[in-house]
Amino acid sequence: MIDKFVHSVADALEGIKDGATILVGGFGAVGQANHLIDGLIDRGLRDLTVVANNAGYGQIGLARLLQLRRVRKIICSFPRIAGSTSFEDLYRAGEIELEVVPQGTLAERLRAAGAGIPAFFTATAAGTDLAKGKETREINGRSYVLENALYGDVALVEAWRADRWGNLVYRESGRNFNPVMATAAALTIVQTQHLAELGEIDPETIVTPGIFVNRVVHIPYGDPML
Amino acid sequence: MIDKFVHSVADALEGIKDGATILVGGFGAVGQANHLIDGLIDRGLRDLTVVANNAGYGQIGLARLLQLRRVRKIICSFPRIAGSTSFEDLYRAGEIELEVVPQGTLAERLRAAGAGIPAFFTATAAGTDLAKGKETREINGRSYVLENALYGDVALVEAWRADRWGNLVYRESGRNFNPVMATAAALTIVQTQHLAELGEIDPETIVTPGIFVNRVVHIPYGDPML
Amino acid sequence: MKSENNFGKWTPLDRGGLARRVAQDIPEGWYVNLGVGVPTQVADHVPQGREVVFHSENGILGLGPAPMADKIDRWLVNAGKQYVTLVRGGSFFHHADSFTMIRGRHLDLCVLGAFEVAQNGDLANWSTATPGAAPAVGGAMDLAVGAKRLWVVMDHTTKDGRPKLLRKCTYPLTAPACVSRVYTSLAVLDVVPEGFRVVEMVPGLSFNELQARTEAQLVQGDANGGK
Amino acid sequence: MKSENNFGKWTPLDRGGLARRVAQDIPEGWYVNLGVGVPTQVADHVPQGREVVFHSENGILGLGPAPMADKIDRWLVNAGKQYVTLVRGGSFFHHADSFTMIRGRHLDLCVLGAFEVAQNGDLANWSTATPGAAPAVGGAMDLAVGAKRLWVVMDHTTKDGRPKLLRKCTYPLTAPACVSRVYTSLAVLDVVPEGFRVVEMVPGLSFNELQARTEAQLVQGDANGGK
Repeated sequence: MIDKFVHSVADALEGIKDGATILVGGFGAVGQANHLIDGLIDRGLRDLTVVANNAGYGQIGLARLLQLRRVRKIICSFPRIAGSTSFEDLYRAGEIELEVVPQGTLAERLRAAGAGIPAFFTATAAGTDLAKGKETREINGRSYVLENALYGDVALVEAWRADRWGNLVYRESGRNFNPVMATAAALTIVQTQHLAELGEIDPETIVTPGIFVNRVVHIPYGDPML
Repeated sequence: MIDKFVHSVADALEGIKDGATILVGGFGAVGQANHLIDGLIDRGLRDLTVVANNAGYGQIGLARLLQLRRVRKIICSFPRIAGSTSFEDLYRAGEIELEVVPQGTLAERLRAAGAGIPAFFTATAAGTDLAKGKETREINGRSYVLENALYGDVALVEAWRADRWGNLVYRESGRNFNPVMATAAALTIVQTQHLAELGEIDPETIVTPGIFVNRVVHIPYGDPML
Repeated sequence: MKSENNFGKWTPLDRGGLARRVAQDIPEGWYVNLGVGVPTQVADHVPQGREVVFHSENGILGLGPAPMADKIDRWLVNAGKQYVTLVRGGSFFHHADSFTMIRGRHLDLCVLGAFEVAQNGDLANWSTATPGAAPAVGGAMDLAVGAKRLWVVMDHTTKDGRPKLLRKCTYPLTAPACVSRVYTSLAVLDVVPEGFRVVEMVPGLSFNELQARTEAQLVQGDANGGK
Repeated sequence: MKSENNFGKWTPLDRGGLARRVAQDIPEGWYVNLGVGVPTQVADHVPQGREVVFHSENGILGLGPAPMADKIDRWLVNAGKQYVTLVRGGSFFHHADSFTMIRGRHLDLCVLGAFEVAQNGDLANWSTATPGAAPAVGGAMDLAVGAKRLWVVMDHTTKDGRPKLLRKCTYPLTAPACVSRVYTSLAVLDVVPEGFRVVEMVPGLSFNELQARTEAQLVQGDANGGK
């Protein structure tokens, strides 16, 4: 019997190593798997590369992971942290590397990794500082930048409901980067608010089919509090 | 009030011109907008380029459009027609141009058109006859082919349920190319089996948001019969 | 607030007035993405009964107004991380699909704020290149190249009176030649080959007064005195 | 059917036997795409209670067995356009997402038929390059490059006795160096640097007899007599 449920956050994170590239879903405080991020801290992991839209909020989750200096490099579109100066302090001190990627290019690079597309052209960032050093090409009279797929060793995903095959649905704007990141990592780990029996989620409405999911842990934490 | 419903197939197809590139959803006989294809015939359109996975089935829809010599070129992954020799006859007589595209590359080229990606690399077809004349590149030791976005002037989509904003859901394997093609054309026309009031389709389950849809016509024809 | 000058009296539009002015020009049926700040307020000023569909980068079509404090849904935020609502007909989707809508030219309009706009349509709205500050771009570059039309909403000059409509941007670009129209506190201007064409000015303001507050080349438009 | 030869008697596997043999080797939990023909039959031979998830190019995970004639759902066909069922836990998605699963290396296994397989793993299964016939590739090229493992199932030779395991394919390639294992009516063979390593042969068949029916270089494997 396929059963991707594990009993604890520690079990869910088993095998992740220092230096790993971790994809972290969420947009603002919504749909971010904070319990799994806390688990990375508890596991003592260091030297991580984190891919996320933002660099965390408040003093929890991703912001705390940064404060504890577990992150070598962050790849994100908007690193500012509301109610915390941890990222800015580290950045000014030269203690964290930052790769700023336009939000849509970030989403598409992750999607490309999941879809087996090693590189693609986009007009986003063409003619700007963020295209410096990148290959560009004129196609039908418009300028495009070549962007590479962005692969994760691990994806940390938050779902609203999951079954034992790892089929997932999300809640409202909690969906955001989660389904894309789920496809882009070698090991996809999910924290879910709710459990479903196999077959209980309508097959027409499954957003992330279980093929993209390796482990699921049940964390019924309630609503995002920020 | 936004209302994308039109009253007839003729209204739905208004403005389409000879020589247009028409994206036709469906896989086998399932999820193909045959009433809209018949409408193309009734409209007298000629010299069309058709993009579809197959070249039609039986003597109806796409197969009939071909038989009537309305199609100059077909772009598809698998042109064979069950129960009809119309495509093969035309092909052997040199009366139709064929571009064979691997099924996944076809889907991705359409998706790229919808997503504003003019070109992408894929391993599919690398080192085969279908890559002849195409740019190739080695990336991380593997060989890839550069493929271009495939745009439609018109997409003909079959949905299971639609509301007046053009939000769509599909039925089972009737989904196939339809949502991808809906994003890839300048004019997306839908035939739907069922109507929904605005707000009736759960916002978490909408597969094609109305932004991709221009016109919807209600054709409650029942089940695919082939 | 009335501003005085050598020639007469005129009132610049305040933030609400600017948002209202932009909202007037959005026709029914458009799909629109609104940037943070004044652009976000545009949604509140669309005339009742006119259906305009608002998009948010984080996977929402059909954004509705902010909820009452006791009706907040913590799972529903816009791209500015403010709580919002969903209208009937709205939908949720993931980030790659959301930027398919943006990059794939499916949005009829994007309205953004700006530091500077150049007369060829260049936009600078993401970075002031402050040394030591971490850059942060969000979805601005994708929106700038992707929407069918890009309108900018901003004050006509900086707080200390420097022009923001320039011959050439001084800050790092968000995208080259992407802006089609600018709504400032003083005027509505279209980007045309000769410079900014003045479509409309606040009452009492003259073309010369506007040009005096603008580094870029202005050209008189039909709607405001003709050429 | 017993076949005679100069050295003894042995029975090649028939189509059902071949499908059954492949099914044995698919462990629980794998995501598997099955090509048309004998590969499709593999699903019917997975041992009861072993959960294997079958994928179809046209947007289905969790393909179940063919329905009874009176239970046919005309909206549910597989990539071969045959009516199928959906198991509990199955899901539907569109073609681009379906090929994300394929191209993105999410499938553990793809099982395809073939005209020819070369000893370096080259696969030819989509075209016999017949003059005048329209080419048709379907999803074969995507599956060949995308799945984590590609197994081929086929007769060991053509109907008129010509070998299908070759030093070099003669038909147009589906993909170079993509096959990892071949199940033929006579043997199971792995693609290794030296050629095809014989993992298993039908009872009564000798290595030399197998080599006599094979153009490619065979090497003896541990599982069948050792090196």
